Amino acid sequence: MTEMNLYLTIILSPLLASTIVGLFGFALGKKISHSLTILGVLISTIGSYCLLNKVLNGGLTYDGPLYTWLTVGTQSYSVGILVDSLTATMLTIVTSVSLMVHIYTIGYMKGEEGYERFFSYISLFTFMMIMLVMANNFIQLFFGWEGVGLVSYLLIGFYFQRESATFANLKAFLINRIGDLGFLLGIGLVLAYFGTLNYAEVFAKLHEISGVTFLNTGWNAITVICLLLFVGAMGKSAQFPLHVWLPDSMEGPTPISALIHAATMVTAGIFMVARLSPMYNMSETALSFIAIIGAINALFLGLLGLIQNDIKRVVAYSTLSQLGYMAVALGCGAYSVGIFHLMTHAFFKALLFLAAGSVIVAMHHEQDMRKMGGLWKYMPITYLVTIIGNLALAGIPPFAGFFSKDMILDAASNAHEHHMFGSSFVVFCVYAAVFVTACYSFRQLFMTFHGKERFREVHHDDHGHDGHDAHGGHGHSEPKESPWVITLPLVLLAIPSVIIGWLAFDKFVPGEFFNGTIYNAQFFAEEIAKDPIAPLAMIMHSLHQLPVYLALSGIIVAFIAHKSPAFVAVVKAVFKPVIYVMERKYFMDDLFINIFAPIGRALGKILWSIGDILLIDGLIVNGSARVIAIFSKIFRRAQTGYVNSAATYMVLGVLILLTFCTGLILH
Amino acid sequence: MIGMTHYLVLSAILFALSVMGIFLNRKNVIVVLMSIELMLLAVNFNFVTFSSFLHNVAGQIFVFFTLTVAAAEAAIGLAILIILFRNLRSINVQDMDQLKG
Amino acid sequence: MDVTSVLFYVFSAILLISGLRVITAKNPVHAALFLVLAFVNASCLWMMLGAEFLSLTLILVYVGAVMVLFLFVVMMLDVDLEAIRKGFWKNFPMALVLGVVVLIEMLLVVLKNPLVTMSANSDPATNISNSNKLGWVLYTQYSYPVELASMVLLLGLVVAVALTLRKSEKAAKYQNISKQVATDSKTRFTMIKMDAEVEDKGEAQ
Amino acid sequence: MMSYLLSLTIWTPIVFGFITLAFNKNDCMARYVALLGSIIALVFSLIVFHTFDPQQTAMQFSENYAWVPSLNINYHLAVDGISMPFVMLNNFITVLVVLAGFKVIKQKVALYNAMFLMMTGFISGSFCALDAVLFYVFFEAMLIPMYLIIGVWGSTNRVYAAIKFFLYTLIGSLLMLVALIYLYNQAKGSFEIFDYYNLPLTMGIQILIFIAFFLSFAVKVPMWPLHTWLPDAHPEAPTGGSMVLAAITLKIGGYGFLRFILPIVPDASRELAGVMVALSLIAIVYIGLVALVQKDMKKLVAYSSISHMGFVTLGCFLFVGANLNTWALEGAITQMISHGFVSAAMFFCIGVMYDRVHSRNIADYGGVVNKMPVFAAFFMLFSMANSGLPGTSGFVGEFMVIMGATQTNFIAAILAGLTLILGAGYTLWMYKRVVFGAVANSHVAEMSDVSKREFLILTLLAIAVLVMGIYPDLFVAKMHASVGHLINQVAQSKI
Repeated sequence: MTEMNLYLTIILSPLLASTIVGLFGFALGKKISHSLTILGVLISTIGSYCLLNKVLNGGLTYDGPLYTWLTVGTQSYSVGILVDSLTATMLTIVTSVSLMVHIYTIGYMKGEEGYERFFSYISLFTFMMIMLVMANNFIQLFFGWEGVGLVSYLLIGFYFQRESATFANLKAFLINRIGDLGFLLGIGLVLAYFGTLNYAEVFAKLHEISGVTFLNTGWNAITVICLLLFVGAMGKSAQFPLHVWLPDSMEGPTPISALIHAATMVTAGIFMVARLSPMYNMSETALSFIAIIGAINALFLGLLGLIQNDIKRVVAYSTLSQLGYMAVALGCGAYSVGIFHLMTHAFFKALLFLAAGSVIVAMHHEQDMRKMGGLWKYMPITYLVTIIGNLALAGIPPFAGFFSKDMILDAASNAHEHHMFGSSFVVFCVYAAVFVTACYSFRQLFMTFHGKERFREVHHDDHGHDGHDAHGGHGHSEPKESPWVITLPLVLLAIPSVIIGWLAFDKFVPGEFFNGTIYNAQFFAEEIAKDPIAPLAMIMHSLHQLPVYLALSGIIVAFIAHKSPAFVAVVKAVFKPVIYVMERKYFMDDLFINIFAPIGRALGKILWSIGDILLIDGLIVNGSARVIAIFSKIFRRAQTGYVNSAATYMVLGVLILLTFCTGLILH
Repeated sequence: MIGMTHYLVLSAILFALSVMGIFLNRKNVIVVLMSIELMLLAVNFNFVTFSSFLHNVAGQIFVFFTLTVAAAEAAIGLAILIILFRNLRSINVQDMDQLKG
Repeated sequence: MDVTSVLFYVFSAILLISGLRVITAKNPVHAALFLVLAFVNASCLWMMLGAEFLSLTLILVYVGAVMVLFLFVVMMLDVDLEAIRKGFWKNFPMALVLGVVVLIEMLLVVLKNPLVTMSANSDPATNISNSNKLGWVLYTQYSYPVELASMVLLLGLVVAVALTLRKSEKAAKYQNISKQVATDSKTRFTMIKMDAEVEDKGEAQ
Repeated sequence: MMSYLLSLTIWTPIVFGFITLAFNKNDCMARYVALLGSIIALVFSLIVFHTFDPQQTAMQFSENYAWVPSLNINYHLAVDGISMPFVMLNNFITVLVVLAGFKVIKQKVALYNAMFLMMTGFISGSFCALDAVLFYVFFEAMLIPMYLIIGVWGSTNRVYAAIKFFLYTLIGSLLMLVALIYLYNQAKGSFEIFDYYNLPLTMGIQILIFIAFFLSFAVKVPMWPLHTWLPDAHPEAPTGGSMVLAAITLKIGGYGFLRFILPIVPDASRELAGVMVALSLIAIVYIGLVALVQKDMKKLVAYSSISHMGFVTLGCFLFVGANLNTWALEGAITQMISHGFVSAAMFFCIGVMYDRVHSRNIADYGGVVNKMPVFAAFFMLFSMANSGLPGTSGFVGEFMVIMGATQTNFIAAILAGLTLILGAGYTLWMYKRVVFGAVANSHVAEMSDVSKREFLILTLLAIAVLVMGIYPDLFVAKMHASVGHLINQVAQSKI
């Protein structure tokens, strides 16, 4: 069983490294700690590539149990491994990005407290993500799902002394939990209707269940299951309205923003829907719902990226928007395209985050773009990779993002042709979002790397913004290009950001690679089969299509805004109310923080003080005690304490008894 | 001829007397104790009477045990009385109200 | 009216009169003595009923032991007689009513009970003495209860001693036997050297 | 020896308790003797766990001797897959409790340890007893040590708490005695619990018996609205007392539902299942919300215990037609075991902090992680287990019950699922306020990280929590046969 060994190596080496470093990191020291974890992930990465190779060339698939996790009644539920093309793809993405981030972290976290802890966490994260990806059943999926959530929680709160960080991680965890509630109920319904939690067994039974209605509601059971599962995905993949945690999660160190909150964890929801594509195909309602939610994400949350000044938050909102694109792809039945975009996005978004991190390091942990500018001459490599990343993000051919995004637009139009519910809205949103994406990404580029060198201005009031007072004294030194441990991963990520779209297009879009794994919706598969398209032809074709020009105009608008503040002022004046709403993030934060949370606390207080203390304890428990006390106060008067009154009562008792006897005898 | 009734009436009168004794001497513990002894005597009288007239020896056995208990009771009761007097300098029942509720 | 009847009425009259005196006597000592008299008469009546063993026991235990105990206690305690007699006449009506009610009810029971009207028939085995009969039953059928009764008596003894013993108080005088036994000549006789006393004439008077 | 194994498990700690009492002048010896006794008892219970045959539906390790022949009361002990895990859990926790009191308890050391050892014996006894009177005796006997533990070693308001605890539980159990005597007469003079299983009873009688048993066990669990003694008892009890109270004594309530109520009055259980489910859901949601606003850490964890025990009662009463749901029922038992580990761990963590700062108020803490990083890591693990993270034991039971609920009653599943949010909310919010942040005050600044002894206890608990999360089948596999038997039993109507 050499394959089994391979799987286990991939899974366990990050876990082992993480456990050793987590338990003994303080004794091992920084060097050994980071070497160990990098080694663990490197082994895992190499294993993933081997696996990908075998899947690509040998058509390897595997679906089997590892050990019995639980038996209930007569059925057993095992922890198992599922290997197919989707697993291999995801594994490759996860381990490669993770490896890059590991290396990058050496430079980024240099000299920070909790260095070993950080490495232990990200290795643990890699393990959890691998578990999630390789799961062959819902329980294990949920294990990985919550596991990555845990590590995300730990890492967002990495700077635990900062109030904002601990607030953000709690918020992230709780909002994810809302999603998980749906997810868990979805799993429950799967179990209830299918009697199993194994993917393969569930898929095999799909047709039996397809006509079943849910309870007495008249809804289709599969629709309900799909929607509930997608609620979980909404939490994890930050879909509207459960997206509010993602921008705040930028409180964590940048490497994890790249790894967790851009490339891998947030795409778990997308992965899950793609994994369950046979089930989702059976419910058009669920697909429409996914597409609409995705469209809202793509456009409206992308818009928020336009008004952010924090360099990481711009990227965070762009992540939200891109996740929306992926959801749209799923909703339009083009699961393989969704995964395609997931992959290209993983590379270029990790690149953008890490580049932003590189800038942040150079600026001594300053994240406000208004205090940057003109950095291109100091940080040429970072500058270059940022341009690449942004071009890919904006969808300019022939960068990676172009292919995936263009296919999503096609899929949306295709769905519109097939009269999917809400598809006109979806199409409008995804096209508009192309413009918006280009606009905010290049706004970020211009603000950071071009224009006046604003970092030379003194900002005494902002010292210790990060809790990194140690760096405060270097405010005026020249920004330098980052060390090789930072730039190497940047360059390594820039390469796939350019070429991966081209390379993988054939595999992903017609979807043969995913045969037997992902089942694109009928209408999309037919459309693709009707006229297969090659990458080069696609670029040519795109030159007389709308999206590229939308993107270009977005870049131009960003350039104009950069050059002429007057233009910005006019726009701001015209759209004042809109911008206010956007600054409040569509009031979604207020909804959770100022409405839901206080209602919960108020309810708790009321139930506690009125229900528990007043009614149950005061009225019933101590109330009955008090009633007894009142009665005893009355009865104690009879208790004079004198022997003779006792004797009197006794004699009276004797008299009564005697009378009774007399009566009995006289009768 | 003296029958069973005579004895029973006698013991009834004795019992009534001792009940009266308890109420008359509300303050004197010693006399109260003596009244109780008298009461026991009345009860024993009944036992002996029945035993003798019904030819059942069990009644006399019972008296035997009653006497035993009464003796022990008298000893302990008087001991308590002595301690009480030592502490209160009185045998007035009215002074013993520690158990007042 | 035969001799037994006469004896019965005499004894019972004395019994009732002495009983009455017990509850009405001003002096507790008198009350105790009347109680003795009552017990003696009761014992005589029991003898008439053929319960010789119990009647003698009554004299031995009550007159000999319990009543002596009562007398001891009464005489030992320094009782204020006047204070104790207070409220005697105040309680009298209530006591009378109670006593009469009790009496009437009891008499009703006694006189109306068919069992009670049964006349005494002669004992089929008269040649066995009362003590003999009691002894047989006590030490065969009732041997465990007899053991228990002895324990009760022992308990009464121990408790009475334990309650009244005052070892800790300074005023109490008691012997320490082991200390007395363990003496020898040295502890009994100690030589003490003293300065000769000189009379101080100036301070005499 | 094998045939006396249960007696050994029960009586070893009790005997050692008396031996410990003899060392009331020598605190050090008293501690070690108590530790030895608890470890021996644990070894016996581990032997039981190991040699237990999971395939058998019959009771195992049976011992049956006449105790009071005139009333037909027997000393009858045996375990099945439902009770056996609790015996082990009980002895495991006691070892930790004795260790936990090693340095902390300085007054009346011998008495303290003796009380815990005796309580362990009594609790094991009530899990093993198959004679109703024997059960009742053990069931009541364990109140006494706990009453003393709260009343003697508790904090300021201990007397109120101890009396409240005692009266609450006593009043409940008296009604159970009435029910038992009724059953004794019905069963023609038998106190054998299994004789009651086949006793035909009318619905009216069943409901009365149900109520009598319910009051007794629901107070123990505790179910809403009979829960208010718990949030008073926990904060006043010493750390060890809280650990035992939450980890084990509450489980007797749940065990009672399984051993008495469901099989003896199945028809009434079916009839009243709706009420029970409603009460359980109230416990989960209402108490979850109440826990959110607690200012006292121990109160918070006490409320969270009530909320978690709501899953147990929920799992016990999810019927499909006449049948109980296997997922839910096994989930309920698993949840009890898991909660035993997790709540003990949570209370121990709070105890560790209390020993250093002498406050239970959340507001008196902040930034503990700066001073106690190792402790913070453990506390994080247990907090996560308390909020039901997969991979920890806390997840398994809740997951199984929710799975069972979705199969039977979807609304119940949604409400029960709210605990995902509420549980995480109150636990992690407390964690955030206590552990995260900058060092809040001078007391926190003086805190030192865990000692070796505390580290050992935390490690043992962490292993238990993780093993049960990663490989729950170790425990669950032992109960299938018994649970299946119980379900068949309950499925038969007795009217």
